[in-house]
Amino acid sequence: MAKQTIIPFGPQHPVLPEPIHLDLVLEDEKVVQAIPSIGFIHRGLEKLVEKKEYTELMYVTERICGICAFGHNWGYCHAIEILLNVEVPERAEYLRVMWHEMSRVHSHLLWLGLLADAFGFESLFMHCWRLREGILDLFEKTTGGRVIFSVNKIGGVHRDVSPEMLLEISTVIAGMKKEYDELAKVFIEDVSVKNRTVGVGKVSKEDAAALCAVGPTARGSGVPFDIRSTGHSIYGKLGFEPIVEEGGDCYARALVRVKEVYQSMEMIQKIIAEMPEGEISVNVKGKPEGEFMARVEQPRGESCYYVKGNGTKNLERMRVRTPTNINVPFLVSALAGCELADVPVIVLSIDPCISCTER
Amino acid sequence: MSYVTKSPWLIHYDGSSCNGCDIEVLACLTPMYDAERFGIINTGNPKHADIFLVTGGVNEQNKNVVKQIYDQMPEPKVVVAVGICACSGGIFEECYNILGGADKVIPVDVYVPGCAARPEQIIDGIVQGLGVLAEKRAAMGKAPAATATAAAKLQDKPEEKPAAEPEDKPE
Amino acid sequence: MASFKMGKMVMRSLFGKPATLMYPVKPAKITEATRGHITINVDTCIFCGICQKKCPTNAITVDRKGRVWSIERMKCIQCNCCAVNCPKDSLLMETTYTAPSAVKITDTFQGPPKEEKAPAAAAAEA
Amino acid sequence: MFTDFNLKVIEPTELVDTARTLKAEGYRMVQICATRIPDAYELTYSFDKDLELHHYRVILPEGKEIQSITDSYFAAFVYENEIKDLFGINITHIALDFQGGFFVTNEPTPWKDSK
Repeated sequence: MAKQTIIPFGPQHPVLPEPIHLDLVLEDEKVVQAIPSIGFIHRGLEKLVEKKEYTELMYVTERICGICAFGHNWGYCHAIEILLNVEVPERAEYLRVMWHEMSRVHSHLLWLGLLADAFGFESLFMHCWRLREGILDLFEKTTGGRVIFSVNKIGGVHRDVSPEMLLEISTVIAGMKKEYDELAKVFIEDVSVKNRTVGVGKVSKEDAAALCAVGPTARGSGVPFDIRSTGHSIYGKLGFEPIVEEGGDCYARALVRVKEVYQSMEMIQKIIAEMPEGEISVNVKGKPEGEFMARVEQPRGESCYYVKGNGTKNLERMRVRTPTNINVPFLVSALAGCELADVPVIVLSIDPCISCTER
Repeated sequence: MSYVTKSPWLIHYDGSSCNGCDIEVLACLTPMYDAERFGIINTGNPKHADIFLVTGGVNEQNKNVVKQIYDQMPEPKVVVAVGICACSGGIFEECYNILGGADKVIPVDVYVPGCAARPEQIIDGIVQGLGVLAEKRAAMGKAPAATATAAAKLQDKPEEKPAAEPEDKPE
Repeated sequence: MASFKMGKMVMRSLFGKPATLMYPVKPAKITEATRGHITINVDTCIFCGICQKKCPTNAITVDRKGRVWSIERMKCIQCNCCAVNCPKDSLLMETTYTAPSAVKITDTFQGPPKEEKAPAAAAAEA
Repeated sequence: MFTDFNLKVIEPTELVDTARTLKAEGYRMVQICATRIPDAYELTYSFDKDLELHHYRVILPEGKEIQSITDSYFAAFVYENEIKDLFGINITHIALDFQGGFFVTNEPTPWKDSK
């Protein structure tokens, strides 16, 4: 048996802007075991329920994560709306799904860029991020913020989007799709991308299911798990089908995300075409009582929002289970047996969002 | 040392932020905002860096990491706190695990507000930080034999223990 | 032909206009909806203190007696919560952002004395 | 759209067997949530099959310990370590036990005294 060495990875590492620490147990160049340790950005925001009213908590939930801010906010609102028996107007639902899918496009482009950066494809990284700015501009024009939107409220949304703006979104997304075609081709076909990703960090379908993986991480291993296929909100009307790849390696996970960008772009076009007229919010009165768990498919996978109210304006418990939280065991299993040089790519391939994980 | 003005390198550490400011810091370095045209490079090594960008508040686990990175940077150095969380703790101020802004652990020279801080604001903040850097350097030049501690005194900054920590990286 | 996957993109970048926004030379990109900083119209403000109570970060302080409204700029997260809850619509989200600074800024606004127009103005606005 | 909360309260001793049965039936573990209630803790284990959620609740009196479900669901170690660190509940036989070092907080077990 070769001598074992332990190499620490993180918390401050060039490949990942976020702090996660992994102790990699190596035999020669092979990783035998990876032990994660987290908690570097643990804030304990779930405990803020004691200090903030359930309406103020909205602003806390969207700051769980700056990349999937909209989804977090939506999930929380949805849970509270169920407790308060609020029917959200249809137009608000359409707007929410539109912003949510736009978040997905921006998040996946961001991730594709980071992946390219992880294996040293600098120009591809720059192109992905340049394209992503187009979405951020649309966000700023419609909600007022680039990454944190503060546009949801319990019972609907704060801002309406004018027909002219919808037309602009549609044109920008159509233009973006043309440019994205070229980028997608590079990710799918380029030799240097394939060399670094095909066969790396392979996890079988059975393992992925046993490890309870979610999101593109699970779908890359052939597990067709997607909360959107329950048809919640308006996804039923949009005819949603999850995208599944069978490979189970980093390449398959990248492929799922590449294709999901197309899917989201199509969905946005459909939403804009079908957007109904009407109110964007209803007045909400009352104090939440009872418990409910809402689920939303974030760009990184399923996330759960458990709320428990006791009839006062402060909730008794609010819990968020984020996608990366449950993908950490998947990561540990994918890292076992890989080469040391592949570690950054594998870590990135689950699209880790540490600030979500630790809250 | 004068060439440093033309090409200040920065190191970025994510405290307990929500990622919003982090991606905006990265967005600064990508084509649309392209801070690299000012010679700014995002380096991973504190020993090469002149400017320390902190995003997010400081908590129990990362306060030593922040301190270590700060101590390892050569004088003169500037700390820019990006985002409301790094300035004051922001919305997470009341959380049990947050100590507060970055200024609870290290002296902060420039505060960049915004939630999340816009790339334009970050560029403004870095440019202001460059001014502070030049001042600090001038102060060091006046006292040629000045050590790191003496320079810190000239700036009326709380004295940092310069080499108390071992020199290894926190990685 | 693996090496030409990005050929078109490279050529376009080579001959096209740069994507960079040239920020300090050209002014910052701002839209009508941008949330920059909060301002107050102290003339219509009734110093009720709802904004202080609702502010998620406790950035706002309202002094009822002295009729002073102040905001700590380095605490405000531009969530627009105060403006949404303001009963008199005195608070407004401006599109320009707060500039970075070396000290933590607090902006203070002194309202007009109460006696001047309290009953008449309140009736007119209601 | 699912608007109900399928809850089933079970005894702490039944937990490991329940998890094993659910695993055999092909359920996916979604999350474990702990809530502080007076003199006890409420542990909610959520499982998912065909996109439908099923919750199993254990009321654990203060000072009692509970066995881990990591032998059926390895992924549970994330939550169990978290609950151990934040609530101070002693969960035994965790497959990957961090011995209270998963989350380092300013004060140990901050949720323990919340009620």
